[in-house]
Amino acid sequence: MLLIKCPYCEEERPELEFRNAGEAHLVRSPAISEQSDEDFAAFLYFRQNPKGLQFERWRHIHGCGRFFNAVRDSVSDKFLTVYKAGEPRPDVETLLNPETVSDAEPAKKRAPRAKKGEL
Amino acid sequence: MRKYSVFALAREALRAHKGWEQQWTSPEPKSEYDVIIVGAGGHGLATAYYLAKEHGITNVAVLEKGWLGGGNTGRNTTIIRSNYLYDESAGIYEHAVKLWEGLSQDLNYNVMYSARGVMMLAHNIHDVQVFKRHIHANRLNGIDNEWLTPEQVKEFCPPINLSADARYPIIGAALQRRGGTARHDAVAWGYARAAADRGVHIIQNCEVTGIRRAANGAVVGVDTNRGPINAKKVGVVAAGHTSVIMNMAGVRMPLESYPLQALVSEPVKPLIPCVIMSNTVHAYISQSDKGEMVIGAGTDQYTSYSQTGGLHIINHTLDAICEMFPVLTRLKMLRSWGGIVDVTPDRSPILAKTPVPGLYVNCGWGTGGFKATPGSGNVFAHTIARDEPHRINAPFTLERFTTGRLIDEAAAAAVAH
Amino acid sequence: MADLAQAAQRAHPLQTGHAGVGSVSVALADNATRVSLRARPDAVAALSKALGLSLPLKPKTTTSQGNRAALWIGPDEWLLLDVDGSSLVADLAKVKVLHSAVDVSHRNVGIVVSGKGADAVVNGGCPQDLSLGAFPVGAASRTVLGKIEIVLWRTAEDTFRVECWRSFSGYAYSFLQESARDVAV
Amino acid sequence: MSIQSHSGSNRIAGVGRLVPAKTVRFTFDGQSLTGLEGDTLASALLANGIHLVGRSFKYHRPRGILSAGSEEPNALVDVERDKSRKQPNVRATVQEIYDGLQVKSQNRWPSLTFDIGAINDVFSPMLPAGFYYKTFMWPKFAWKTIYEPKIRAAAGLGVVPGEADTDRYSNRFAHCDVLVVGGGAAGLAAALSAAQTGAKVIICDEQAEAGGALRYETDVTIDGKPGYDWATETLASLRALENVTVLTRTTAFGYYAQNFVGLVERISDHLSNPGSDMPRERLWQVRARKVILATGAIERHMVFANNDRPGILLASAARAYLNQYGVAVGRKVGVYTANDSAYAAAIDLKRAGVDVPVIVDTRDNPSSPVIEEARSLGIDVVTGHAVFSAGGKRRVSSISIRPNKGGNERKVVVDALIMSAGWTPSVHLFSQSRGKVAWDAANERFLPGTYAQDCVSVGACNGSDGLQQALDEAVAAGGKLAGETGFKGKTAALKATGGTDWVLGMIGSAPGAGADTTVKAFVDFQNDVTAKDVRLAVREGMHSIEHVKRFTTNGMATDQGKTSNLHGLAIAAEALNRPIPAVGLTTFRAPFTPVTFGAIVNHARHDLFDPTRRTPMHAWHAAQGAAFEDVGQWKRAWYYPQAGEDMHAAVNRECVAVRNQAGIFDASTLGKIEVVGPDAAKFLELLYTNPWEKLGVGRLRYGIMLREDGFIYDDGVVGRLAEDRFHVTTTTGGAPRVMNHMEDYLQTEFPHLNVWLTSTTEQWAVIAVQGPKAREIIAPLVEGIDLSNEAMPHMSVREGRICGVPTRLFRMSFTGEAGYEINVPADYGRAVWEAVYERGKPLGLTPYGTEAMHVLRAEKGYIIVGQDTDGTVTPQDAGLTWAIGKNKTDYVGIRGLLRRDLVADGRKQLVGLKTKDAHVVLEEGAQIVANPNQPVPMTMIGHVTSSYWSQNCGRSIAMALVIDGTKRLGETLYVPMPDGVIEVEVTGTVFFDKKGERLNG
Repeated sequence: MLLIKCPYCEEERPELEFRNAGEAHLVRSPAISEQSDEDFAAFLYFRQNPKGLQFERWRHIHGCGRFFNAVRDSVSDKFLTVYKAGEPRPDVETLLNPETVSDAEPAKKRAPRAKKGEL
Repeated sequence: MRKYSVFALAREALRAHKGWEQQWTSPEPKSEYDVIIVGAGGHGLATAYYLAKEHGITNVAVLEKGWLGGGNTGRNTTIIRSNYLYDESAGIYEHAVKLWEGLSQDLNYNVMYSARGVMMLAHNIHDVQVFKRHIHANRLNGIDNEWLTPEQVKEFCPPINLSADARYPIIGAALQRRGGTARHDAVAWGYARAAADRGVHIIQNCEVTGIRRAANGAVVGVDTNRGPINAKKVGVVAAGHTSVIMNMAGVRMPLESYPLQALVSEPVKPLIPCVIMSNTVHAYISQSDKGEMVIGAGTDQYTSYSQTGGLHIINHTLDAICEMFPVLTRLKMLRSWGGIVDVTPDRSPILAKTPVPGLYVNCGWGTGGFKATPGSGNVFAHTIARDEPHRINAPFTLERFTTGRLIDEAAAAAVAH
Repeated sequence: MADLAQAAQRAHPLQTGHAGVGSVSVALADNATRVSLRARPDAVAALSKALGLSLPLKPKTTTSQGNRAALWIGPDEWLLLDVDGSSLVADLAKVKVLHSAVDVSHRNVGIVVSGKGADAVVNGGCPQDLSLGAFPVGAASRTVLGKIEIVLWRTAEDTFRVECWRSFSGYAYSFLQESARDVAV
Repeated sequence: MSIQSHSGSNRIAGVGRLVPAKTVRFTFDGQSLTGLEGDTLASALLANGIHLVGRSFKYHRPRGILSAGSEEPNALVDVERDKSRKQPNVRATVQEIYDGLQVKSQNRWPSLTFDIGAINDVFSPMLPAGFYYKTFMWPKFAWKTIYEPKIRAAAGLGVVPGEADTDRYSNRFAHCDVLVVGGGAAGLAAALSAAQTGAKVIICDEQAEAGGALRYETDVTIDGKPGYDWATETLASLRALENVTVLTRTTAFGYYAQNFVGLVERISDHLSNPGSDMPRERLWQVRARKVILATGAIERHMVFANNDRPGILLASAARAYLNQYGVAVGRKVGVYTANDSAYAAAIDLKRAGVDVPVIVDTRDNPSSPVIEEARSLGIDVVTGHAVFSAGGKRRVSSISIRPNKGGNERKVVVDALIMSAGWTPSVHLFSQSRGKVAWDAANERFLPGTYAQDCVSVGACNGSDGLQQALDEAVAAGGKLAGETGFKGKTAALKATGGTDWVLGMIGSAPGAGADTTVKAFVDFQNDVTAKDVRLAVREGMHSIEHVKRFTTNGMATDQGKTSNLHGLAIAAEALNRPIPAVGLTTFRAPFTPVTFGAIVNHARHDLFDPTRRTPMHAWHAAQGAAFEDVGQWKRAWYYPQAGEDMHAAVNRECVAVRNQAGIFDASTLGKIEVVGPDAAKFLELLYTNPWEKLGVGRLRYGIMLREDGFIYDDGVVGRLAEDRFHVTTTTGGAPRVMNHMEDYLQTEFPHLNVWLTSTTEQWAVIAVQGPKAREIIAPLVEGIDLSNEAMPHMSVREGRICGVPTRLFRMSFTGEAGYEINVPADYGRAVWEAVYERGKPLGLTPYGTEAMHVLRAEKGYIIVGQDTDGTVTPQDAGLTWAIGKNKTDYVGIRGLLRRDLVADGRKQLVGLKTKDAHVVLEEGAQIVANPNQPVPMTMIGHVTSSYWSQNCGRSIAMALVIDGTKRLGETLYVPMPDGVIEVEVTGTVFFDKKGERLNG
């Protein structure tokens, strides 16, 4: 049973209080009905399923009820970070090497990644 | 290949079993093969075997990053059945069962296919509706599956708790008598031995690290930790790791990999004569020939490549087992383990060509791939050899996730109301 | 017409009353007025004023004033509790700022676990750390007990209030009693 | 030597720590025996001179007691308190005796001394590892009918009890700063030092008391006290501390992610009369910030011919039996060793007056003080020699000794042999934590290498062989880890003297059992795996240790290879001529020792297996004799049979009553969600296919909810109570997932909307009153609502009072009749129901259950999501195109519905079916074909989703999903059943009151 930090409750809680909600940062198109079959299928079904850092959604369903995002290593099942729904996707390099990456221009680094569903 | 038989055993007994040959050799990889199969699990080895046996393609390498049969083949609860609802699923699983029935003789390896019957319990009216739908569809497809009354359930499996006071009383069951189990390791070893005998190279401890493609996009080989190996056709049969391998060719898959746990009890004298499954209370159980209760647990809720899962998953599974079989609470869990299962959105497999010429994929078996092993390998070999799917696997495409033509067995079971 | 309309009597889902095992008592709480309150931060002041208590803003905390208590459930969610027949619903009806108040008085059932070892009784099925450091007096949280969801509120060092949905109260009560038998050993 | 016969002839006076006066009576295979309080079953049997305890799995060879702990492979017995509390496969070395304990041996017939199954031993040349893969294939049918049943009957060990278990089990979730696993010297020291800082500590040990090896290492002092006394005192002082939980008889069996460790505590198995509140076992699910593994090491046996004879034991076990229990394992005890630690056992035995004729040491020129001491006691120490074979069958009677390299054989008569091949550090939990072990080539052992979790190993499990080294390491670790959790405090060093270093020895087969031999030298006792089996596996191409393990079953018995794994690996490595790390080590998986299912299940049995949800009116239904059906976790009233009625008759009566007078139905289980906020309508527009913005306050609408893929997910009636407040209903089973689905979209896709969702499923009891007299029945009870058709038409909602309590009154129908659904606060449900029933009874008001509800709605063609739809059905398929808002640009599922296959021809559509013979009722799930005369496999074009006898229609009715169904109206199709083909006509889905006039009645 994992121990998961809820960014809203600001503490670690047992997995039994949570429900996993699949890959994070999938973007539901605002013009979804005009999407091509391929784009829609990519959104609906095709997944990164990485062996390594997994960006995923959780809901603290038996706690505060909030959906949030997490970065977890799918090999060790260790969480690197959690962040609230709607917050930008954290930079992988920073997560993996918190000391070596300088603080320079963090916003610039993160912002463009926030919207896309790509690493 | 020296034939296995009781006479061979007797002969060897006289000379301290010094005369047995290696069941398969461990050759060094050649620089080129006609076909490379990535993954030496049951499905991959069966594919190689049928490529050699039925299509005359023997210049084949099966590459395995660990030891053959060490993935889900060696980690599953070995349930075999074919009583699936849709024609597409029934077609492939029944193809497999027909092969199971003669597999020991075909491979000259006792895979211990034990048609002891698979009984799926109905606990509410919704279950009854769903099972009857299966039974009728199976009957018209020529597949055995019959309805049992609670009394017949008890007769078929005496230790089961038939009490009306049970939280979810058993109100009937669907029984496929030809369903059962087989010895998982023997399936991998039997296919490996028979394939190797026909010239197939099984190369263990050989991890694929890249898929090599020509300028026109077509596959030309793979990179491995033991160097590049050329082949114009590559079949990926990597179960939980399919996404990882396919990603090397730039193909994203409709797959997620989850940890699936299973466990066995200490061995006890025969008690449970068949395979019992219950979707409503979420458990399945059979007793191995060795006497261990073989129990399948659920998947964890998150994707993972860890081959480990949480204790709470085991808790829930054993809750259900002890509810069905209250006499089992004093048994002990002897071993538990995890596998990585690759799950598609419709819980049906993908056995198909891919957008990359020369690259074929066989994946998405989720929690139930073992039962399909011979059938899957058989039609996948056809697909690779002919560069077109067999009639049986033609519906199991990648494109169905774009068109919406899903083969959704799970959805067909719907949810109770 | 009205003569037929005899006022209907309440029937509690649990008739069990009270049970004690060893040092621990597992008892039904009195009927209560309960409101599920939802609001954004900018509405908290007005709502607090109307309620006569400051809505807690820190996770896992509660505030109370007299019989009235507010349990932080989520960043925009509180469970408000007051005695049966209180003006809780009416008090909120007057508030004009954006919020959602839903009367859930009958949705929940309260069970009080008290006595030495109450924390162990709850830990028989609740996976949270209930040591006083992690879950001090006054702490409250939605969590799980065995196979159901509960709201857990520590009202004293050795007293917990367990709130669960009505149809789960039989399960919760039996579970806590079972667990109390174990703790009594 | 002096003998105390009343607690066993091999009990030595003045030796051990048990109290001679405290005798305990027990039986073994019916024989009445006496032991002492504190005895394990094994020590009590040995005290009585009994070594033969069981039979092996495959060859049914006689087996005795190998060890004094949980690693025991051989001595498995059946313990029975009564019929419902019978326990197979109990390790005699773990079970403590109590007055009245009843023990039976296993896996033998007719008796332990004469076992027919032992014939397998004679045929063993035909039964090498994996023999079953090579035979039993002819004739084909025989596997199932002959071979497999025989094999199954021969396999297995104990027998499952015939009755359900009456014992209780419990659970505790616990948290601590430092969890210490193991209560030996290192574990105690670590716990003590962590506890001294004030950190919250849990320490567990699988034994009844702490001390580990200190229980038998008599030459040790710690802190100036004899080791055992120090351990006992330390344990007592730990127990007294507020911040420490001491758990004895508690095994840490599983190390899961993020320092989550499963422990199982044995509470009553050692008690003669356990109290009724007392659980038999308790599961501890511990989340530890830090874990200290002090799991010790396990002694290995020597692998030589017939090393499995009863009377052959591990040296440390013999020492434990002597020093703890006062039991001599024999009167003439030989010693066979490859390291120093067996000498201590020999010396202790000799000093206790036991004859030790010989110590056989495989080492050529060992030198150590203990060897000198043994010699000085007059023991014949023979070095550079090996025991080539053991004589005797049911008990060892002699050993044959030869020089390692061969040569003259010497036979020594013994009645017991103790042995030590060295010590295997117990890295099981470390490995379970996903740490990577490292090969210590110098000492030929695996040690913790790379850690994956927040834990450390100390003492013997970490390869710290000397006692002082282990204590220093443990004290430091306790202080350091506690410090890392925020508790800084002083920790006191501990000073030790004495003790033997647990180093060196040998792995693999001993001289005389090498590759050129055919002897039965057992590696894995329980599974009867010999050294030659391992070699055979290698010969057959099994070059990975995993293959070897699976092919031979080495290490797969109930002892999980604690004594055998390393030997097996060494033999395989030798056969492969590869270094051990290249052959690999089996990864250890939970559990460390087998764990009772009951403990894992704990409270979740009987009523607590799964919650049973009951409605506020449940007791009323039960009192009326209702039959109930399970719908999810709910119990719903199914039908209300009156005297003499079967289900069919009851349902017919209920259905007719609803259409002719009125019926009352408990609809409380329907999911309810209150949607509140200025954007509530906007939100529903996005979650349902229907339009909502224009729905008037006080009006209802039937809504369809899709998943993003376009398939129907749920349905229900939604009422608008105010501009900014909706009362949404869902299906019974769908309530939780619909709520989650809505929250997901609200929080993550549409967070800009000002709206909140609250589940009110259980706030409201729902009483449906349906039928032509519905209004007449409820009118007198209702206050503040004008019930006239004009004021409150079909599909409207009003708030008011009923029976003096608040109500949300819905005018709606799932029967096709005019009717109401009365929502009242749940606690009032029963009273209001009774009031309505009393009022309506004279007017013919009839309670009806879910079955009649299903029939009535089918008569009207109303679908049930999950029955008439199945997760592959679109609104168009279900004939619900009208429920899709034509002008909407977005809602969940809008894009999914446009996919190629969802708009293609040939989809299955919902239609009605009428059997040609009106009295034939189709079976739900039956398949439909166009041509019944085609051969199998047939082309199926649909299936029956709902089918009933309709008393109101005077015929059977059915609904079905049929390919291109709506184009087939009027066509004849066929339902082939086992006993004949049923002809059906395709119709519309409405069978009763096609114009729908009754709704407004």
